[in-house]
Amino acid sequence: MTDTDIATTKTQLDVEHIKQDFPLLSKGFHGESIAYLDSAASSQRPTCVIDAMSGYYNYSHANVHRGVYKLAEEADRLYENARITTGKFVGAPDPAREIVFTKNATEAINLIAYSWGMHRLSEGDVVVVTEIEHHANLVPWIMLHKERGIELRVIPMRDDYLLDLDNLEEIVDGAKLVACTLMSNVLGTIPPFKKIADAAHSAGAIVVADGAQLVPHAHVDVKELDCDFLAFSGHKMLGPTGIGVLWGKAELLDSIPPFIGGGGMILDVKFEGIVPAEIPTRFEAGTPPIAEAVGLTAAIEYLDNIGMNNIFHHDAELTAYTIDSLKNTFGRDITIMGPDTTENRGGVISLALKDIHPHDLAQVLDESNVCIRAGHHCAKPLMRRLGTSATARASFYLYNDTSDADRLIEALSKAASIFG
Amino acid sequence: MTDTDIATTKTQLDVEHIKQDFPLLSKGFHGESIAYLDSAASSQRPTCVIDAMSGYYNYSHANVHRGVYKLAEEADRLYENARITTGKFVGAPDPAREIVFTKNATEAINLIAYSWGMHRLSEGDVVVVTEIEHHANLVPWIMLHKERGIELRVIPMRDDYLLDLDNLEEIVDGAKLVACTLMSNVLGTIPPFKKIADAAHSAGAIVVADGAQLVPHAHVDVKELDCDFLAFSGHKMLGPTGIGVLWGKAELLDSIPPFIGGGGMILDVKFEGIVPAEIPTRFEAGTPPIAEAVGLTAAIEYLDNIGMNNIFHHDAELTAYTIDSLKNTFGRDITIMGPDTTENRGGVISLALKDIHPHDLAQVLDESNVCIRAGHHCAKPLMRRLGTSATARASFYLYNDTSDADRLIEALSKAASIFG
Amino acid sequence: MSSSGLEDLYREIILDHYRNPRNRGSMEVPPSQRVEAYNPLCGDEVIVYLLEKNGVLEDVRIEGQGCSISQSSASLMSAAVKGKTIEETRQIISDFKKLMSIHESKLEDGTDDAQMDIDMDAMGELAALQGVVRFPVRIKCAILAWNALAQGLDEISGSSPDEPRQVEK
Amino acid sequence: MSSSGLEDLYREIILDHYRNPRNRGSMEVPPSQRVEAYNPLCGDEVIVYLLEKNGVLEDVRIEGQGCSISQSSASLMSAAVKGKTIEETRQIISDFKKLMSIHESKLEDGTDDAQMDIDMDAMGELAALQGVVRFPVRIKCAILAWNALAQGLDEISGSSPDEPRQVEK
Ligand SMILES: Cc1ncc(COP(=O)(O)O)c(C=O)c1O
Ligand SMILES: Cc1ncc(COP(=O)(O)O)c(C=O)c1O
Ligand code: FES
Ligand code: FES
Repeated sequence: MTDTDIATTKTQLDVEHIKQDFPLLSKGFHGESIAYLDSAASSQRPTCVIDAMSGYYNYSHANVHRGVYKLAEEADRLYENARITTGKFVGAPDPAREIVFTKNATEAINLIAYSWGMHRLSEGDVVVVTEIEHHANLVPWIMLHKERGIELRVIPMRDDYLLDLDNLEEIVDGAKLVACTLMSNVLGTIPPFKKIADAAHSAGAIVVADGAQLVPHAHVDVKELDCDFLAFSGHKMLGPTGIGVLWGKAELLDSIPPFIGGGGMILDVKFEGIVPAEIPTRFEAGTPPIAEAVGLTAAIEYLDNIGMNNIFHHDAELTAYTIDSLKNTFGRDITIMGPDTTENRGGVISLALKDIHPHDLAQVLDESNVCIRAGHHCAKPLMRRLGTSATARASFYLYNDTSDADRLIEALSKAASIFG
Repeated sequence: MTDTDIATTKTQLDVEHIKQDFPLLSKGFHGESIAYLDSAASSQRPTCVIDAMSGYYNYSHANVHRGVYKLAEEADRLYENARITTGKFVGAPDPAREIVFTKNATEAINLIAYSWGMHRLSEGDVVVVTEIEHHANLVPWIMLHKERGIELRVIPMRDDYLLDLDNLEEIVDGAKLVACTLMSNVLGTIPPFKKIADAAHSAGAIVVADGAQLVPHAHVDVKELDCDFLAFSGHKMLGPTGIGVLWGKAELLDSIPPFIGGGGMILDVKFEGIVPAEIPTRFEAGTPPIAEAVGLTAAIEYLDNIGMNNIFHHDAELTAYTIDSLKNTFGRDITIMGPDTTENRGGVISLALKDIHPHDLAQVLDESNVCIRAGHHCAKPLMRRLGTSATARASFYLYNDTSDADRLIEALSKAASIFG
Repeated sequence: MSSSGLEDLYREIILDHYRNPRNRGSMEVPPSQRVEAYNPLCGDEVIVYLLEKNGVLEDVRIEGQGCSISQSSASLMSAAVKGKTIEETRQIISDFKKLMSIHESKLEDGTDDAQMDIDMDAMGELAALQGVVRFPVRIKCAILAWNALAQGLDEISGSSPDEPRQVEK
Repeated sequence: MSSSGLEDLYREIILDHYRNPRNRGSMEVPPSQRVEAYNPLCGDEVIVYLLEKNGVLEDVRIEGQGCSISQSSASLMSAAVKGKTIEETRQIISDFKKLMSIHESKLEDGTDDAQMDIDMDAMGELAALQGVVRFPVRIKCAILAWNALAQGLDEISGSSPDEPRQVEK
């Protein structure tokens, strides 16, 4: 998103009202009200998303691709419509051709690593990642390091939890691919992606954006980011599990071979060889996540209706409020691992309270029905950089408000007293 | 399944009653009653499956893997329980370790081709397939042919639509892997899998069973089949889209590297290399299809409740009835591409009526709300063998009865008169 | 349109052209031009032969096999363009594609900007194919031969093709 | 069990052993045996030192870091087995694992065949860890040090290990 976008919209979310759309949040878990602060792992979903999928399963399901009967045509139409909706949501210039549905963001990045990487990279070629990446945007490249002998370079993190771009040009020099998250799932850090993309492009590299965390929370436009590939997941943005998205520039997608092979992705099959289909079909072997695409469409419509800029602003305000309260309440006992501003960060707060182990913290918080995540958050290299093996992490979304933050702080106080 | 199993159970299905569980079938498509004869492409699903998923999304969803709070524990428990249920359904000796959830059957087979094939096969190694395979069980091996230079051998089909096993031992001689469908999605043919597996094992090959068609329709037991890998899909067995299953022998799974890389499948990540996790986690990178696993559990419970042997028997009876009626009605004008018995075949009927093009047939049938599929059914090499580019295919499941078959025949008569 | 989509699709004219295809056969190459169009979705194929002289399509022949829609559309096409100038033929192709895209454009945008100015009367028998737009999967069938024709014209004019050679998605 | 699972988990004995771990430290190797247990799920680690003489564990020391459950369990373990014979120690390990497996077995089979014969009195302070079974993800924490101990005994006996070295799934 651009700064002007954020500045121009400040419509307050009606969280009270929004919570009503989420049964777990309005009716509780086994009847007990919960503060769900783990949306960075997976969001909840509104009734309209669930209803869209149920309705699809009940009255519109058939397999897609070329069914002649009306029911199959309907399923086809809904599935292709999901592609268009998803593409437009991230500003894809050619949504019908540039959106590939995968099972999650992880598969989307693996698709790039296999289809592009395995065929375009050879020994000694350079791939650049950052120190704050999620394993989804690391392991595929590390596997290429092993399989193809590529060299992996790392953009380091500074002590203020922002990326250290002082040597950016040096690092990307000669690189073939630069992969960077749009937002850290541990720190909340939002790197200056456009700047990195510019440097990468100048160096002749293509650029992969891991949008798993930012796409659900902000207005993201692939043209403004100037990325070549963008990956994200349905389940973190009010959509179903079982669906992820890869956006890729049409020319780029068109230039690479398939990844997974099977039905639907070929024009012809002989025992001697295959003729792959056009994009995006080439990358969608087998029966795709049809109901999931229908659910994702409903989720995007719900998000669009509320407004991505409003959601981003809401997260930022709630994060600022929470960080303030945490500092006021716990003073020097609390450490927040993430940028101190709200400008370069999203609504993810990793924290340490005294020397209480994150798992103990999360356990005590659960007793107060405050749901946070403890662990390495699939970011082992970052944990090493932070000098720890785990953090406790609270994360916000459009259905959270200050009452959730207050419950977090109250429950943390309880933990402090138990382990005090 | 074994012959004795089939012989011992003959409980008639109460289709009238079963249809009530499927809104599309009891209430119709836009209010019009339909004869859904395309379950080989994808089945419908009963209300209990949809409710299980909605219930999960509403009140039990969190990301799995190590969440400390109760909600995440619940999601974890449901997901691992799905693994056990699915494993037991196909007789897995060690369900907790041997079941890998994928996005569909196609990905399951690709997992074998990438993780096992790319690392175990080199130039000149032999992989055997059959002439009646679906692209899902062909393309991954043909891609290995291209990438690794392996040799592909083919078990041919006889003119009676059964496999020609006369030269079986010769064909599998020296092979490293034999991949065979448990049931053809075009012909209905059920090959003598155990016989092929025995020959393959004697030759020192491992054996892959494509169960996408048979697992939904019969009692399948991996021990009785004596296969090393088995792949199938949720959406063809009353379950959701977005989930597939790979069963593999524990020792075998344990001996191969990961396929897709990301969160959840590693023990440790350094920029220099990764330490993969134990099985089955090693093969499940990223957020898995959690709600889909919950839906699949409900589907399996529904199927188990009705009884797989009863379903198989039901399909067989309905198929026999339909083939008889087709022959009586259309005489020499109809060609049925599939075995003439009901012993070696399931409830899939590919047919040609006069020289009416399959797409025209399907189109005319749709006007009577009879849903069949026209096309190559992702089996191009088989189409070549059959000397055609497409067939019209009707397929049955537990919610079909003779009234659906009768509607099929009536609609075919109409087509015959239009194009007569 | 009539309430029964099917009767709209399989109009008498279409069935007639399917049963008795016009201009069936081949021509010597050269002087004629031979162009194939393959529908990867179903494996069907139409082959078009064009004999151009002084800017006029003196003869058109059709070979190949496929469904009633693709075969009748090819036959109708051959009758419509035989004897026409290259210019006129391009106009007919353009009008026909407009006719077929009404539904597709609706599909993608949700908008109904399909009030296109097609002179339906001028289309003659070709108008019989209008019912196809209600059956999105079959549009590809109807367009098959026309893609071959368009490509053939490009080859005749020696220009680089301005139409994709395969059926659009 | 008490209605509050949390109080059941963080019993006073456990918090005491967490805050004031017993037998903390290392020993020279040899004569002592050093065994590590690593919990890949959280990155925590327990290191156990065993000094055996004439079939008796004369001394036990614990190093490493982790959550309150893993650290207190290690401390409780060291107190429970120090001075015990190898045989007695094996019995204690076996009883403790039974205690921890009650929930896991329920989880997998849905059956409640967990009426295992564990002499809870004989377990002494170790019984305080019983509350852990209500928190499946934390069982791995409680078992961590015990896996190291079991491995150490195997190494002392020179037998091949009969326990997996890493935390079971
Ligand atoms: C025999 C066979 N194998 C594999 C598949 C692929 O299944 P899926 O599309 O769910 O991956 C199918 C589905 O059409 C099939 O019929
Ligand atoms: C930054 C980031 N990238 C990628 C992923 C992977 O997403 P998924 O598990 O849906 O594949 C996540 C999810 O945790 C993430 O936070
Ligand atoms: S179905 Fe092949 S051209 Fe119509
Ligand atoms: S959380 Fe690591 S051992 Fe308990």
